[in-house]
Amino acid sequence: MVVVVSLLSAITIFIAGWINRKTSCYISIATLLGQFIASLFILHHVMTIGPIYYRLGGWVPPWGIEYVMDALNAYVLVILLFLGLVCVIYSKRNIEHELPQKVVSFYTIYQLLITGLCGITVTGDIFNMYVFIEITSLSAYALIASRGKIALKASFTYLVLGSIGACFFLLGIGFLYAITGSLNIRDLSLLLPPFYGNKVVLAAFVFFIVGLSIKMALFPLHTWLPDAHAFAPAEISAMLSGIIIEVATYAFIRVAFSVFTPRFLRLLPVFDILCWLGAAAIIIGSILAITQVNLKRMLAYSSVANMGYIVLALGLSISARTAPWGGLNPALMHILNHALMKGCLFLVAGAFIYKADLWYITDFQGLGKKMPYTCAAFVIAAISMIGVPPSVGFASKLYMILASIESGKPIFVAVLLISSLLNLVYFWRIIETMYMKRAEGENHSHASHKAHVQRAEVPLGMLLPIWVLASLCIIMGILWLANVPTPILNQVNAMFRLDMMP
Amino acid sequence: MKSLRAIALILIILLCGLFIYVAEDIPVFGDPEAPPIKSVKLFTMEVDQVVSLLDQHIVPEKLSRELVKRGFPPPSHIEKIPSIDGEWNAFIAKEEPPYAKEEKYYWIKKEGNNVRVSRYAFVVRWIEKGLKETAVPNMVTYGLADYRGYDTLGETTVIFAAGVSVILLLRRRSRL
Amino acid sequence: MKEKQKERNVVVETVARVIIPFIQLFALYVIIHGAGGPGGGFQGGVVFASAFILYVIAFSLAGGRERFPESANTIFSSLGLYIYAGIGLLAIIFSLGAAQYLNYGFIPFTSHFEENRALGMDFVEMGIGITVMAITASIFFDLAQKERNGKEEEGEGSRSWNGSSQKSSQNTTTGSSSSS
Amino acid sequence: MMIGFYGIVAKDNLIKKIIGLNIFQTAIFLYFISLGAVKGGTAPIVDEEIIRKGYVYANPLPHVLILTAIVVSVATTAVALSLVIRMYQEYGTIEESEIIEKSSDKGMTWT
Amino acid sequence: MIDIPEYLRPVVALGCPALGSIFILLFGRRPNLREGVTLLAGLLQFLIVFSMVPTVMSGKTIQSYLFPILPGIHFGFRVDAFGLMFAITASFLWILVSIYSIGYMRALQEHAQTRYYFCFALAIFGAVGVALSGNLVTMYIFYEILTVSTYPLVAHEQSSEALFAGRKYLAYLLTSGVFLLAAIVFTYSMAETTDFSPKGILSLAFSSRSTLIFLFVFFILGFMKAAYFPCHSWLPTAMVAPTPVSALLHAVAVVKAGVFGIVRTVCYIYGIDLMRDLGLGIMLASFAALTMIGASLFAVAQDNLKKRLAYSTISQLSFIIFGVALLSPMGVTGAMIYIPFHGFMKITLFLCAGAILVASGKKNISEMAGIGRAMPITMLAFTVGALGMCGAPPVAGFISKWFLAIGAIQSGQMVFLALLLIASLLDVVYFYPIIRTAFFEKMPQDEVLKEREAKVALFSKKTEIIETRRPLYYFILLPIAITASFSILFCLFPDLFHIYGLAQAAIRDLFWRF
Repeated sequence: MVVVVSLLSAITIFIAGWINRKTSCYISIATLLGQFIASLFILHHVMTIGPIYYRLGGWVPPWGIEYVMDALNAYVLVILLFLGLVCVIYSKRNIEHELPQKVVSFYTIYQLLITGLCGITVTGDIFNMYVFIEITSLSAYALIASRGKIALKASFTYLVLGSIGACFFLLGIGFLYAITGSLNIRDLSLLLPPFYGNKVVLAAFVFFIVGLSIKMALFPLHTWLPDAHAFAPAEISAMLSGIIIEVATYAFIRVAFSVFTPRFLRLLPVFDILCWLGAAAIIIGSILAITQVNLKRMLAYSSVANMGYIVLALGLSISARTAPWGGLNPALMHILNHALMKGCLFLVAGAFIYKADLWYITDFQGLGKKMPYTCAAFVIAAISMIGVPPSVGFASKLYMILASIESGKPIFVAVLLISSLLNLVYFWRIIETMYMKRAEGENHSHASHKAHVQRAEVPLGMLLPIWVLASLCIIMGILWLANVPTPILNQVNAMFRLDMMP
Repeated sequence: MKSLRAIALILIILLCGLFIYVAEDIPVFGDPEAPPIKSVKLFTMEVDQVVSLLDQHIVPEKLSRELVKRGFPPPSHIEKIPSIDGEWNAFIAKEEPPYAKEEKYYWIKKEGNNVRVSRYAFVVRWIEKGLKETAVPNMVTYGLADYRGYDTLGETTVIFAAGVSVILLLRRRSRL
Repeated sequence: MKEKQKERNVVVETVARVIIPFIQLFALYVIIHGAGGPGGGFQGGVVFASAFILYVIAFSLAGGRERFPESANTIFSSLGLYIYAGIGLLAIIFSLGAAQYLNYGFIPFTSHFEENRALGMDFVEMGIGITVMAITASIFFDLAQKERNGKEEEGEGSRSWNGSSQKSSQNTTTGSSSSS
Repeated sequence: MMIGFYGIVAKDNLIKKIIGLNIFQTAIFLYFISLGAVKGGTAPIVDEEIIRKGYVYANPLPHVLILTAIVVSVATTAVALSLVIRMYQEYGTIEESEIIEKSSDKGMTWT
Repeated sequence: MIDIPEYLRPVVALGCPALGSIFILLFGRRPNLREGVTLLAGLLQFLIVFSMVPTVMSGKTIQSYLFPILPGIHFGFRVDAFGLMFAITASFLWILVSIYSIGYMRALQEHAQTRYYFCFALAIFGAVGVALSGNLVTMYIFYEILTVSTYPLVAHEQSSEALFAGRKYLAYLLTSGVFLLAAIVFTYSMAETTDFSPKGILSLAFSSRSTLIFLFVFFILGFMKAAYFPCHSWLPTAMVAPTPVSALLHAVAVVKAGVFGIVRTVCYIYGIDLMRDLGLGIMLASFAALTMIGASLFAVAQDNLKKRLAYSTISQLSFIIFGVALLSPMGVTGAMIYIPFHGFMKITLFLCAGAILVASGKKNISEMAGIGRAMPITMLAFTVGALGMCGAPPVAGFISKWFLAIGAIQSGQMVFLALLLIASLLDVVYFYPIIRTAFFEKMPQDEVLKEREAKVALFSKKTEIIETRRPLYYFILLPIAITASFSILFCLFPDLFHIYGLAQAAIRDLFWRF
């Protein structure tokens, strides 16, 4: 049942690979749909019955590899497949427009990407996780570079940094293996406790942290991110920012909380450092975003800032323990929220490029009339980035603030609030340009409604995903406030013994 | 460039320092007792009546309690390792058709006046039973393709991905 | 064909013509023998691909292309993965879902469970071999093609071959006929 | 390993960066293999009289892992090389700094 | 509609503008339908809100909690007398303002009217939500909705000036929103709840005096919508908006929401006693007094009519804050009833200003010589409003100021009484010139000529009385007349719409021991 998920995609790749170009897109859409539904089932199963263990090749761990599906996996898996589905629907038109003669290989690699992500998510074996991280990164490099020109440079930077990160990860695995002689995550978490304080284990932890921080573009190591985000095709930017770094974050959580238990983390000041890094990422990311003139670059920096949010929430997660906002809740919430918001924003940016090849913020004058629906979606997403209720951004902001108050670090409250103001600055600039500013030609009298502006809206195939995401930004926000999905998160926390006192 | 060089050097020095720091805890090169090859130590418990129970191949209550407390499966029965005194193998029950219903899992050794309980590295099973279980003499092969078959699938996928990426990047006017 | 015609190196061509079939045979041997002794899918695949590379170096890229056309390349590369994943699925199918993915033991090649495993592994190795071979070859071809468009490029070992000469690529059918 | 790392960070030439990367990875592979080594161990291929002679086998697991890892690194290298080739076509150089300045004066003000 | 179960009524009441806004979007292409929807929604909302009066009058509160947000915090509504008062005012004035804006927008042929009506409905949604919400978090949500939805209204003109105004508006208000959020969160972490209760939820038990005072400052900063000194400057800048918007902003929705929030904080979060203990009342009162005087002085200096009205609003608002800060039953009563009264009077004034702008295209007071003869009804209404502002009988302002004065006496600080009187005097000072110019000044010759040209330009038919020339103008005159007459009626029968009764009920809750 679990294997269905990552296997389906693995099979589809090849079909998509050498059936002729038209069908490939539909095949991948169909697969992703299937996977998405399957993942929903998994989530339900996990929530109702309990975690799933699947032994590949029928070998009992630790002798063989196994899948472990608990609440955390299932949750991330659902997000991942959902955004993947949305993006692939979107890419139908966009890819035919951007790289016409590469369609099939594009979808092939796209499916490979999804496979890798699913693999990272479901696997219960740390080396297997490494392999899948590599699959993901490889396909990501290729996809980023697929637009040629400066994207190549960006992709190369990403490749070098990413490989270093992966190497560190591998080294960490090596250290752990040298100490425990095991690779299975659950097994490691059982075997490690006697070795806490062992230097090799500490070093391994450091290597894991650094390697994954590169992958998830944590602040001082974020240098690859802006270019890569800015020059990839739109849906790839959305995937990158919405999913790939999020899944890296998932791996981070998995390593930090499953391999090394919170007990170990409490021995080290690591998570306080994480808090500060996160805060720095938030502030600096936002400020850099304000300085950008290129929309996608700005969004990229803002996702640096958002990774800062997530990391900050992670850092708070072991100290805040009260029911709805304690533990990992804010981090996991923001993983989903950021996926929704940033996915929507990047898709919209892609729509602008698709329609009018607009890159600069200054070119957007009067877009609000030309592409009303797209811009409306943009406004919704931007508002929820700023964190105006009742949007997703508000929910996570509120929870993080509560968490940081409870863990007795009110300085981060200030950071969060300031950052929301910075978001306001750099998003409102755009909205204003889109709606309020007049294009140069028309004069200030009420010309704009007399001079009938012709609509130049993007095709439905691209509009639909954008709107699905945009509306989810609000709906999920209300759901979060209504505490609908929190049982999942609470189960995660219970799993990691970050148990809460309600 | 200069600045980059400087940064690189600093990083390298840091890494070197880390390795030197680590070096003393890494198992010795080629040590046949090292965790990856032989077994990883779990805990020690003092010899009271444990040894006698072990000698009678009875699972001591204390032992299984300790194990369960640490989240490990309790042993199903104990065997004395022939020809060595003061060493026992503890077996655990497992459901893994069609193989043996139980698996050699713990390695109990008497050291002075306390007993060292440790978990066999899983390679041990590969080495000892691999041929019987897979009828393939080459350990690396059956390790690669059977015990960790999924890794291998993943890696095949990796190289496939590389190929397609190269096609995507370099090939013009192709069917793909 | 802009670049200068290098004179054909007789030694290289003859040696290549002789050696290529053996390389390929050896590659097959490595793949099959992977179960018994040192060897396996990857090694075999790479060796096999090296046969093509040698061919291209010795003769011409165009010749190599028509020895191993793109379509075949694609099909092979996916075929290998198909075999692998398919074997994995077969396990589930034959055991009616009782067994897990990649549990070769349940595929009734023979009566013995372990034998099944061994065979399954061999097939898998073969799949790996095919994929690796095809992919390596195609990567090489692509990298090489770019270079033939007049770009010199460091770091890539295969810089020294001459432009395509029809005659050589015609009378080398004996060369790699045994490969197919 | 240090050399490789230095290469990655400090070198200007992209190909040299790639070489540095490979060195880096290879160092890690070596480390893994060294984990697998056993004093007086033989190649991990089951054979009766080896057992009778009382030899021990080298640890096969790191070999398995490293086979995988090697393939991964090969794949990475391939992609990196193809990237470099494309960049060479675009800019006619593979020196990073030159690429950067060319891309900036190539009218891509939006970078 | 009457048989809606009570606990659902707030939801339905909020549903009206929400649905209305959606329909407005849908019917964007067909103006009549669009505006019909607006009116209909307004009417429904008013009726529903009004239907809640009897229950509340009988002293109990309608509570409807939808779902929990955090432990101890539900997303829900709690309709008590005070909130209901504000809700009635808002929903009733919404109807009038939308009637008015039909005339106004069409007369000036404004652009993007759909967006206008849409945002208008949303703003009302926010305002009524603020009025009915049962705890700080819910209130905060609606508060932010209000802020964001009014931005397009302020920047409606889309001139660079309007954009600047909008930016300023947004900057001020969202910053304050941040403070508010911080304050709310701290309150929650102290008191474990944020539900409004007549006795207040905070107490010295939770933390030290200094903390509470600090928190109070945060709250006050958070309700920057109330436009007190020195955070007032967004308000006059926002005057570039079309007149109905300024009317909405200054009379009904935004500033009132701010003041409302302050009252809520003072009475329902801190509670009268705590305020007394902390001595915050004096602080707030002096603060408000400063604003009253200062704003009036500013107002005298303004020549642009709307700007002057804006400053007058600032000073009047701080009358309300002042009244609450007195912490005496009468003072609070005065403050509470001043919210609707000031709403009606100020909206009259703004609508008049708008009417003048529409009819004669004049913005500055100095140009308005003799306008009173040109537009008698409008200027009459204006006079009524102005009198009300100055607190002269028989207009509603009188009552509230009366109560305020008594409250000041009750609280026993004669200084405040003096301040109050000075402020009212200043009101006279800055309103009198307008009226004098309008009625008793001969319009100079060239002025007449320009007037003619204007008329010719406007209606191609020169006449004396320009305000009834076009049927469209009746849309404008009607609301003006209504509001003016109401602001007189309120003085004669304060219990109209049960306003006074509601205030009494609220007071009974607050000062239950009296």
